Amino acid sequence: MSGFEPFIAEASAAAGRTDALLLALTIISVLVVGGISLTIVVFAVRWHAGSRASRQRARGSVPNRGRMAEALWIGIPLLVFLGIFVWAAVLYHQMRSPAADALTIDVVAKQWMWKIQHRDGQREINELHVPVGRPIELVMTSQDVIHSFFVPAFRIKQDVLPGRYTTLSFTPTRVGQYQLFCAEFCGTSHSQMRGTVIVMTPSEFSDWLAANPGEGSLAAQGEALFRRFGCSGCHGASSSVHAPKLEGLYGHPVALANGSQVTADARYIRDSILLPVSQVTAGYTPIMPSFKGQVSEEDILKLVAYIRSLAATESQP
Amino acid sequence: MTSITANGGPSYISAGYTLRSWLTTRDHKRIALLYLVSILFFFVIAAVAAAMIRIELLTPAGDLVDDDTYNKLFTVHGVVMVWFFLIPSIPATFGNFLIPLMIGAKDVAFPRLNLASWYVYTLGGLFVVGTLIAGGVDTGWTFYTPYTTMFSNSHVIAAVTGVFIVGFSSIFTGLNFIVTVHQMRAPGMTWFRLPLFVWAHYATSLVMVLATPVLAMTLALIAIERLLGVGIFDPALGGDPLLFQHLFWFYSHPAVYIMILPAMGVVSEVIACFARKPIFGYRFMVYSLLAIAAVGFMVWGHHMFVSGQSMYAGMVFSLLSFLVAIPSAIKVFNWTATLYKGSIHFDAPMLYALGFIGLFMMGGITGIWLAALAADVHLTDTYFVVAHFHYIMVGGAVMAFFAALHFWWPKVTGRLYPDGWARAGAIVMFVGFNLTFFPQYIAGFLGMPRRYHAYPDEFQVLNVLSSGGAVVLGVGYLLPLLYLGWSLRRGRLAGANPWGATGLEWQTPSPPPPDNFASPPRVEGPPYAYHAEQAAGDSHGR
Amino acid sequence: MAADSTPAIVASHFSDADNQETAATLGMWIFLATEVLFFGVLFAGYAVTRLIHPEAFGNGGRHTDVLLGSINTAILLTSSLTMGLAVRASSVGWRRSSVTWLTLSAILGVAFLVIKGYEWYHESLEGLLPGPGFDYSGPDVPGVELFFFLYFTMTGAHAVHLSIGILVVASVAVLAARDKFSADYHTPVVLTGLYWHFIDVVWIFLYPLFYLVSRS
Amino acid sequence: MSAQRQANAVTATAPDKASGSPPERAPPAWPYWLTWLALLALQALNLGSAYLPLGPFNLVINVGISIVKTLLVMTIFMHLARSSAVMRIAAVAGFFFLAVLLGLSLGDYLTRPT
Repeated sequence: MSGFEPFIAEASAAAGRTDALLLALTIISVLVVGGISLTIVVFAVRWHAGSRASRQRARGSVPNRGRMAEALWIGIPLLVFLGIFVWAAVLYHQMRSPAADALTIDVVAKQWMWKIQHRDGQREINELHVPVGRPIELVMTSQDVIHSFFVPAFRIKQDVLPGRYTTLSFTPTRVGQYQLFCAEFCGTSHSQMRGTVIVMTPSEFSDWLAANPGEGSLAAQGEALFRRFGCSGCHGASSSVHAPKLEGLYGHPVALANGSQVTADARYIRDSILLPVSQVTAGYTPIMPSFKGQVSEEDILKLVAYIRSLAATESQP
Repeated sequence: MTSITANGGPSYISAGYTLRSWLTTRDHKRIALLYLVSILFFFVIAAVAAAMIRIELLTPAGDLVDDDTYNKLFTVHGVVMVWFFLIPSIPATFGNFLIPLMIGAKDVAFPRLNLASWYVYTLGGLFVVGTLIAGGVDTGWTFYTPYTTMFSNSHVIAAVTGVFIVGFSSIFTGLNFIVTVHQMRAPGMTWFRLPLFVWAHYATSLVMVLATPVLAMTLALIAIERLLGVGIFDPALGGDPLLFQHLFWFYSHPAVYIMILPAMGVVSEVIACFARKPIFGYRFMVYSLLAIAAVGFMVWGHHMFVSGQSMYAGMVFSLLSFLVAIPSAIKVFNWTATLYKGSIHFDAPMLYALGFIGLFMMGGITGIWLAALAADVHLTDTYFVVAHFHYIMVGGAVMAFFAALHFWWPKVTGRLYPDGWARAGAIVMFVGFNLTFFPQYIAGFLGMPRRYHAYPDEFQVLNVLSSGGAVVLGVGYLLPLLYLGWSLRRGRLAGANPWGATGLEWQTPSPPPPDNFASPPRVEGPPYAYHAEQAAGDSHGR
Repeated sequence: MAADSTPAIVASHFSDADNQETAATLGMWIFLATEVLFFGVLFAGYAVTRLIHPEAFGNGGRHTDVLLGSINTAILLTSSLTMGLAVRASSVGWRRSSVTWLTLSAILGVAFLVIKGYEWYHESLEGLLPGPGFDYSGPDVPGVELFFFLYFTMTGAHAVHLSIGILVVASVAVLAARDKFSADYHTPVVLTGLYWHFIDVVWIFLYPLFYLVSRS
Repeated sequence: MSAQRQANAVTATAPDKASGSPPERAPPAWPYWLTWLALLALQALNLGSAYLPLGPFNLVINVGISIVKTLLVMTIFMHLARSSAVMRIAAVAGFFFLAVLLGLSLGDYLTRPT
């Protein structure tokens, strides 16, 4: 359904589904507000003071009529509400379930700009280039305060938090340029924290990628950082230090010293770099120093990309 | 103003004219007037801020004031409107004035606490005025961390101190009302003979007493975190910013019910009186008030659907939010049913009350949109939300405040205002309100984020419409000031019961004597003993 | 009850003394309900922060003084007993007994504060006071700092309440000594008692949450 | 209130009653002493159990004991056992809504993907 297309572009897979819900809500609202208003007007005209309309109760009226009326107008809204709830919750669940083959793009928000890093190392500010028809998953974090990534044409929004990764999944369905807003108040120039999402055909997109090479792929940049920060001294293949191996780590469960288990995802790796002693792997001593304050959010995402690339190479047993 | 009541004794007004007699009074009616004057002062401050916001938004560029000033303007507008006008608006004034009268008591249970509440309110207000003079605060009324604690360069601590302090005034008021309703009812005034206005305030008081301390402590933690650089909300310190949002909304969502429940009470009184009929489904109205107050505590997470909260928590909060809408719907249906076969008069209070129903309905039903998860993802933090809560808080609570002001003005002052002017005021306010805020629904639907100092060009038409409507709305607010002010000296004497209303407050002279009743009243039957059948033939029923 | 030497002081807007006493007691209970939520924020903060930093809370918990904490708990529980006996004594108009128990309660409260102050002093010397001077080495320093932030905030808020309580108890004791109360009118003693017991209840939860974490 | 006082059986001698009103009957003191002993015993249990390696159950026991102690203080010392229903509701209300706050906000943290 595309009930609102003339007014607001409908450029993602979720947009059409959300619009169907919004259209249903519009229709219900018009009916309810219109119906009750009309009833009030009719009553007001018919039974205004001094009118001759009868005020007598109908003869033989049903006892407990009042209670039946109440039951009716508790029951009907309840059913309608539950229907809307389920519908909206299913869509919400859909929005939050990323496709397995999604193209991952990193977003770092700061006062007051959006910094984007593509897997192959392309970087952009306040612009996001994506190919049409391909599921996208944004991995987002903030360098300072809370921001919110909002693309009205896609009907999606997600707050971007400092100290944490949030993700946003969408599939653009229409080529074009769409506005990107920061929707969570973030300080002085909040209203200038805008950008553009540029949806391109796949061939245009690969042309764009080729024309804007970064400094190597994100994983390659991460590998360079891995050496520069001295991580390889302990975690490298030839190291004599007893440190957890990172090959085949990403996406797999890790047993911790306190007996619990976590999945090695971006958040885990980020925490391990900044607060290494908070989640010590079982069988290792907490000797790793914290890199807090030395490594930027963008660099952490590069390191994550590198460790992730290690998973692909040697995860097969 | 009338200085002598019908039976020759002094009224509560003429009981003393010195400033001292006002500032040390323990009479709930005088404290109500102290509050009335104070909240109107803050209403003006917040309204001026709103006017400047609307002027700024006439053009897409940020050209009237700079961005920091704009951010301070909407923060002041929010902070002052929410805590210094809307929260105390009906309870501290009309609730204070009327609850003892309606239940046949001489005063509230703790008169000194009542006066203390006003002083505490004033002290909190001084902090906020001080914040303004010092240069303002730019965090938004929601004080989200870590912006508020670590990044804002404005006077956060003074502002949160003011809000912290004012919280205690509402705790005092709520505590007083609960005990008053429990202990001070006149003989024969059983629980199910209480007017819905009293029930509404009872439910409101529960929320005031149980939610406000959470806000107070949360703001104290904000102040400590900002002052000392340690705290549980900043991720850089190992804390979690969503914890702040949970705690903040645990208060601030129920706070909306602090505003709207008393409004529902007012409208129930007015509708019954001017339809000349008992309220339809009285007990359901009572239960729905209590249900709103209780379930209202469990829905706060619907402010956080895109905040990074867990998806499952989002679903639970969404479901509960749909459930809390049911009792509100019941109330709208019951007010409508009350009109059926009534003998309906269209005096000014009734016009305000009918306006309330219309606007509250719009605000309520768009609340359903925002409770629906996927729809909220698109609409939250846009002007759709701004329009939604203004329909509830201004369209609902402020319309009801004016309904109350017009309905009980004769009781409070002893004078009648010119009804024609008052009806015109109600209509101007209703039209102006819709002109101002309906375009904001559309702007939000099309994606305009809130708290934007400058905005993309395509939203200009809607913003100009909204600003134009604000002028009409402003006129709507000024009119009552004029004719009500005029009536204080020139208005006709009202007599004890100008509307032919039931309820104990109408059985004592206007304005009431200091002790409220010459002899203790006895209640013999249920409230709202109106008879439309008999009133019908008589076009004025008075 | 009308024929008593010290008639109840009934404000004109109450129907009788019983009504007034019930109103005051109900008011106190409602006030205590607000206090529950006031402290509740800190407990919620504790719960969430502990969920995020479970290890750090264990490590922090081993740095509090379990001996002094336990002694203090016993003191406060005992002060609840003395306060209960004071209320009982005043409810039947035993002036001297009531004054004695009230005084004892206040003294126990002061003893608690003295011990608590000694603990705080030592913890601050050890560098456990959160802020710029926080000096702790070990895993998850921020988590441990948050543990001590909550420790100082919550025990501090408790101590503020207790200090107010001591002042109130002392004033009520003075009033009782001046024979202001009788079997018919002793509402202030009852209300003071309720407040005092509430302070005890808060501590009953603070004790295990700060002194008994990861002792095993 | 006064009727309940009269109903208690122990007679007080009221030696220090200054004025000439008749001696009052005091409610028995032993419940207070007994409660105190129970509270101290529970505290000892609390302390002792903390040194047993029970994992997460240490916390459960700690909080459980605290709840029992609170109930004792509220019913005996704070007289909820002989108070009206309104007082009991007021006493429970604060804890109920605190449970709502804790339950629903912890619900968020516990259901977040790890």
